[in-house]
Amino acid sequence: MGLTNSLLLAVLLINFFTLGSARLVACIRMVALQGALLALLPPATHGLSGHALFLAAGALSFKGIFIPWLLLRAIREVRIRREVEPIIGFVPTMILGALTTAGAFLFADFLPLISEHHEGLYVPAALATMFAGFLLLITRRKAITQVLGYLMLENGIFIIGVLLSSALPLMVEAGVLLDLLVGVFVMGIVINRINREFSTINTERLSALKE
Amino acid sequence: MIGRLALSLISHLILLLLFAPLLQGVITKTKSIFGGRIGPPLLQPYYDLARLFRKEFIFSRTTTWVFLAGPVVGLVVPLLAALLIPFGGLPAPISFEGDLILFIYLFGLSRFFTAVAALDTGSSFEGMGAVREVTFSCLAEPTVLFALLVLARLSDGLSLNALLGPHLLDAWHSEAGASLGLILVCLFVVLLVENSRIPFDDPDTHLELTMIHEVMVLDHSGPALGMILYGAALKMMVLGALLVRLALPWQTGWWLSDALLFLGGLSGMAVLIGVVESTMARLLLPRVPQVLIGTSLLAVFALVLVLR
Amino acid sequence: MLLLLILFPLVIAAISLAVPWYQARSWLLPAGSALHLLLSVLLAIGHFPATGSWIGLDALSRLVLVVTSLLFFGCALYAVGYLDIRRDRGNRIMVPCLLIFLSAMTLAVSARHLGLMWMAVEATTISSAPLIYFNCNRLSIEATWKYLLICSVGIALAMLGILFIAYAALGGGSPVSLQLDTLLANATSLSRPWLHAGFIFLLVGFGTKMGLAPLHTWKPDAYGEAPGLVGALLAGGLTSVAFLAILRGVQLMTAAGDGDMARQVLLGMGLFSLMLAAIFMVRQPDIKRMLAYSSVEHMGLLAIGVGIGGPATFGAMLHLINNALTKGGLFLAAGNIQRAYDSKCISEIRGAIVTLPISGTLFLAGFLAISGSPPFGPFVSKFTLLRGIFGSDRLVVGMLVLLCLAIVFIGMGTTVLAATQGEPEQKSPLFRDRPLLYLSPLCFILLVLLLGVYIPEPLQAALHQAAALLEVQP
Amino acid sequence: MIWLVGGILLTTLSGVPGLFFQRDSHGGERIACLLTLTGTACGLFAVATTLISGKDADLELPWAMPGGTLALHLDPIAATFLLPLFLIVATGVVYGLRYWPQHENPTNGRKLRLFYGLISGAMILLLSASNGILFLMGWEVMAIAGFFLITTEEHKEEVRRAGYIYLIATHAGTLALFALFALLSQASGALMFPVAHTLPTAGSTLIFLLGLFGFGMKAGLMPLHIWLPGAHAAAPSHASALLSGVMIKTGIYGLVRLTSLFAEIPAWWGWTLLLLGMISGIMGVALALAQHDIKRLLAYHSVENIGIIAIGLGLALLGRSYHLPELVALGLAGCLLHVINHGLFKSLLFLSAGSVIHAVGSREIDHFGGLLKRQPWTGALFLGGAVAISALPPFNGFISEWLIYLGAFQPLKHPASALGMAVLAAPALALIGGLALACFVKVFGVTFLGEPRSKAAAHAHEAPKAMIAPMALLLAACAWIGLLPTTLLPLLNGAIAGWSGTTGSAQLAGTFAPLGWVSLAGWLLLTLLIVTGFRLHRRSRKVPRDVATWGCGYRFPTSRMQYTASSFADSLVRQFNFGLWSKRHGGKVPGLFPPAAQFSSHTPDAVLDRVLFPAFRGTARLCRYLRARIQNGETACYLLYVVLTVIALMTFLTL
Repeated sequence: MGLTNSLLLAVLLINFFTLGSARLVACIRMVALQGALLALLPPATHGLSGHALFLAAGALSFKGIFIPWLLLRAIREVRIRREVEPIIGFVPTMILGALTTAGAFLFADFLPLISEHHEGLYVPAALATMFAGFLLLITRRKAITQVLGYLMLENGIFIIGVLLSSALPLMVEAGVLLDLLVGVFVMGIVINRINREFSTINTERLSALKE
Repeated sequence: MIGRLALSLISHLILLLLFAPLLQGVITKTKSIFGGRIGPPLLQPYYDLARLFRKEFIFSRTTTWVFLAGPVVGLVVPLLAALLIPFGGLPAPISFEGDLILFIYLFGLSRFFTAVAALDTGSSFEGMGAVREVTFSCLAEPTVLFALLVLARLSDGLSLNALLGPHLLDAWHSEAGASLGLILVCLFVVLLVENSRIPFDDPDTHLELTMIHEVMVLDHSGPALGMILYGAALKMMVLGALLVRLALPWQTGWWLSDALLFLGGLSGMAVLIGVVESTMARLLLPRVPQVLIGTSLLAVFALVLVLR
Repeated sequence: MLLLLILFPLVIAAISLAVPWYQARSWLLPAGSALHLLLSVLLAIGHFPATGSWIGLDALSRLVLVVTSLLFFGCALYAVGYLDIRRDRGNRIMVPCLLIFLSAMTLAVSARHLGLMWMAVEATTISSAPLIYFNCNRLSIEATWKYLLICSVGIALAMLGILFIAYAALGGGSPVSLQLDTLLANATSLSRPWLHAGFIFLLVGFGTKMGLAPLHTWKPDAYGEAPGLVGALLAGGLTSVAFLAILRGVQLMTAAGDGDMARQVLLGMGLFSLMLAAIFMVRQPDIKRMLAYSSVEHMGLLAIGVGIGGPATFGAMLHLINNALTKGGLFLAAGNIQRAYDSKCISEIRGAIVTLPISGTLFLAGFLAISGSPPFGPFVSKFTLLRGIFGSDRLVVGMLVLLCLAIVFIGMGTTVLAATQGEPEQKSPLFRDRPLLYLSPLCFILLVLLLGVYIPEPLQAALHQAAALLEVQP
Repeated sequence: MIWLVGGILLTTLSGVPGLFFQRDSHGGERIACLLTLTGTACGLFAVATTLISGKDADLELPWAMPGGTLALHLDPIAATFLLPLFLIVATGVVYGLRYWPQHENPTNGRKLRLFYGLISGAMILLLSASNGILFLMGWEVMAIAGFFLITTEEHKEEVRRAGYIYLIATHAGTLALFALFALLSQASGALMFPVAHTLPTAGSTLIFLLGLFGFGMKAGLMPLHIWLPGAHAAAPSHASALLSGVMIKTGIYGLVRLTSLFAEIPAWWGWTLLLLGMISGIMGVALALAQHDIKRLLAYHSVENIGIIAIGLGLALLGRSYHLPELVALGLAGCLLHVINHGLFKSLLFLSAGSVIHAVGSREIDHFGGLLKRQPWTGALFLGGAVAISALPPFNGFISEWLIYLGAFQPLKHPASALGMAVLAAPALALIGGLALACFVKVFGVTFLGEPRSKAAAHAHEAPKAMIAPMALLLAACAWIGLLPTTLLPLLNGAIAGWSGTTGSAQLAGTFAPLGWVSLAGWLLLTLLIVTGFRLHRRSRKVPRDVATWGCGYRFPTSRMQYTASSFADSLVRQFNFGLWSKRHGGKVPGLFPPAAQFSSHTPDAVLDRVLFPAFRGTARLCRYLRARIQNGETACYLLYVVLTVIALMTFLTL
């Protein structure tokens, strides 16, 4: 139990680092790190079974390596500016992050874990990570930061998935499919940025369609 | 039954047809006396009518058959209306529940055709007269209805015979007397309006711009004009009958005495009109609607008194 | 058999990639979807057994399957004509994507397993993204981006909801399975807090896909920028599929004895959708965005119908069919109008009835139909819905719904009448009605008209069965 | 009943064959005319046999529709509305053959006929339906067909606007009816109309208010009349006749039918209708007086007459609340008879106005003038209609108003109750009558009399016989009811018996409503008029009409010096300015040697232009503001909504 909880605490800390970071590359690395840490979670929870190891490997390769690599490549190739452009400042974002984390802990009391998982920080950590992901989605302007937020949201869901990984083998792997979507996003941006037709248009904003 | 009906019909018509023009004479005479003149003889209206009926027609080339419909309706309507209203103590020959509405709407019909006939000439002056006529009458109409409601409240039927029955004498002495007094005043005002008398209209004026009724018939001539004048006289007598019966609700039961009382009352009314015409000035035209609305309010007050 | 229904569109999609002729590739669409329609009707009337633990059909899914298939067939026919005049864009992406989309929708409808259903819904998102991006311009990429991002967030939340439901089973000590029948059978023993939270996330997740306010925000952009036939498929087909997914949650909650809570939440969201749609329809200058908000409105009505329960559920089921078909007709007609004027804004569109006698008339008729005017089908379903609302003594809800419907009518009427009536400014339109492009909307509107005066007994029975599924108490 | 179904089908589909004919061929219109005539004849036959048999006729067929059956029911109440419908539809369709011929209107002729048939059939259907869904279907098909009739000439901006307002108003009304029937079906347990006089009063408040709104909107009760003036003015004249003569009466039918279902009537229902009726009547006619567009003017008169009808219905309702059978009988008979009468004379007026418009090419009264010489038949028929609508004897309008007057006098017999206030209906009616008279003097005088006011009017031609004959038929019907009202007694008595229920019904033939006497007075009046008129005519026949009108000393009068519609109405309109807010332009004559001056007045609709439009504009602005804020294009913001939804729902869950 000690290992899982310290892992989850680390995940929570990374949330704050990501929320507070002003550099895009740092953000991506943080999220990659979070994914890598989460890859440790299945073995930590269920012991070193083959299934857990497979899940860990999948998470590590997708969350920890492949998608961050795609994102970094996108930044490089499309020459996206390296700064995070916040809609609201970093400090307020972090305060909001703290508040939502507190809210996650409060709400987690309403969702009782079974005795097997008792005393784990699974639910609050999952909710807090999700909310942190949402905060990234909501408070950052660039499409690429929104992808990061989405990744973080997924990391939160993954934590819950880990709880069920032994009971529902197929389901959690399916969750990893979500990552595929992210790949599609990134590719979409990359392909279109490369397309000359769009070279003059600010796809970082994407807010022309409105009432 | 039939005989009595016929008798009543004939006596009504005789009284009406013979006596109506005389009222005009009485009014003119009263006014002359007030003006310090001898004035035309009492029977002058008859002479006028006789002369007009002998004259020939002149028609404007603008006019159509509608132009002649005015005089026709103007004459027929008072004739028919007279059959619905009791002449003093003499009950109306035709009487049924709700005939009072017919009575009012018959005059509406005559107003419609008089106004339309005036418009038929295409003259702006006659158009002006038509406007004033319909405007003032339509403002006077609610007053009549309020008065009739008061009368209907006091009686137990909805025919003019029942409304103007012998119970009026008791009503004058009861609490409702005040209401009756009020509606008497109101109806007198309506009578003046409907018959185009001072202070609402001046039948003897010579300036077309200030006329109402007279200007509408400017283009009529000969027998048509005669019919109009005769119709106007009949109308005054018929409306006057309502007023006289209300003011003098006595009834002897004898034909002759009732008829004399009625004629006396009518003459008195004519004198009163003459007095009013001699002592009052014409109202400004924009003031007329205000006076009429005021009269309606008086009538409402009377109604509230009896409904209480 | 059902598996075949899901797989063969994929096969045809593969074939279409291999076929070298443009027209032949286009015609693969109606051919495939006709077969699909035939098979799904046969399945729906019980010609083939279609039950199983992973995929199977019940009364609800039969209904949605046939409607979706029918709508797809119409759109496929339209697509042939459409792709013919859009040779500049090619059909190498459109055709296979449409077929994959069809397959994914079929899977989502027929899945008896929440996880499988979730995957299928996600597959619809991915396969429809290129369809929205069909026009390849600045606005369409933005619309696609928003569609993908918001729907993905939603789908992630739905995933969380499903996980919660699974955990509810774990917490309740029952066998952990996401198989619907098992869940329903053990519903009473599920752990309540997890179940409730799971339902909420499921609702928000699939609600995003369905377009309940305030989760609808991608709709106007996506519907507005996508070709008319894609809009028709999204508004009529995909929303119904997502609604079915939500209904699975409602079924579960009802079976667990917490149906009232689920219904309250649905009612609240439905009312909110209706009100928001009303606000957005007033003086809406863009005919396609207007249709998108109309879709939000009708999703709200569906949610309200299920939220009220009883006879209103029946009304909602009927409305699902009517809405799908009418929306299909409206979007296709709107697509034609947009083509003729090269604009979808009423500042440019005038006298569509004169320019496009058939499409313009269909657009007007579709407007009358969708706003609930007899003798069109939505009248019957809306009226049944309202009877349900008033029958359950919720006068305030009923009056609110009526008020919103009135505002929606005013707003929509302003736009539609401005577009269809009057004299067109340009004498020679860019585009004239052609049979392939008006046949499908015409058939949709006629079908809706038929449903307004005659609802066959088997259909009524099916609707009653579907509504009854939602009322199964513990 | 099979005849009625046949009639409905034939009428409804009458315009369909025309769709397959060439744009300029006569075939379509002739077939449509024939089908409609056959259809109405079938319907008339069905109604007549039902009335003669004295028993209500029923038809019930199964229908695959949730809660619906194809249930038709014919009783005297429905018959009262159906009979004028058949006549007006039939006359209108014949009139339309020459008024709106296909070859002159290739673009919209077919559309007009299609929807003319559709609206007629739908109205027959709804008047005979006894199932909620069937009624609503008929209702809405009628409403929408009405919309397409109004927008026949949709290339005109003004027409589109009128149609738009109509469509919105009617749909708002229909939505209220949705709720109404939903509530009714809940109260009675099924969508069939419940048996008359069985519904309890409990919980009926909302039902009545919804009915008042929904049906009142269609009927055009002030202040719900907003759609009416524009719509009637915009439609082709025979369509206007149908809309004004029949369609708005379906609103009254709805109210009559609705109130017949309840066992007891709360007194405030009657008071409400009475009050609304008085407002509609007085304001309607005052607004009419202020209009100078002949069809708009006639449309406002519809508001006025609906007011009169509502007064009658209000009195009848009061009679039921206070258990006064005479009041019920007089009020309802007046109401229903006025429904018939208004249908007849208003159609007549619209048709004759149509032939004037057809001849002159304008709707402005001030462009007409002197038409009686050029259109003697049209003019005479219009005059008949004008006399009838002004409720003057011996035409039919007088009879129905007379019944309502008698009803208004009834409360006087019951001193103790609060009912006394109801007598105010009588002076209100008198005022309405006076104003209507003034208005029709204006219309008839300015249109048909005097000298032509425009070149077009000077060269106007008489309408063809196919247009005159339908009008003559309508006038004959007006005169028939005016002179022989007793022939309608069985119909009215049947309707009263069917409506009044537990109050106990009084039959009209009684001493309190001696229609025979009125009839006699009418004949007497007619005879006297004819005799006098004939004598005068004989004496004046030879006189040449060769002098100019007396110009009061002015030497060169021109036709422009005639009284115009604006100046005619001015003195009366000024009295009602508190409610009309007329806009007056010019009219001031400055200085000793004044320059050219002119006067005109223009009266916008008090409710629509002064209240609703500003309110709508404000709402629209608010909506647009909210819209721009909510849907602001920022994906981040949209995702915020998702989070907020999750948080809100979770909060709901934990609370």
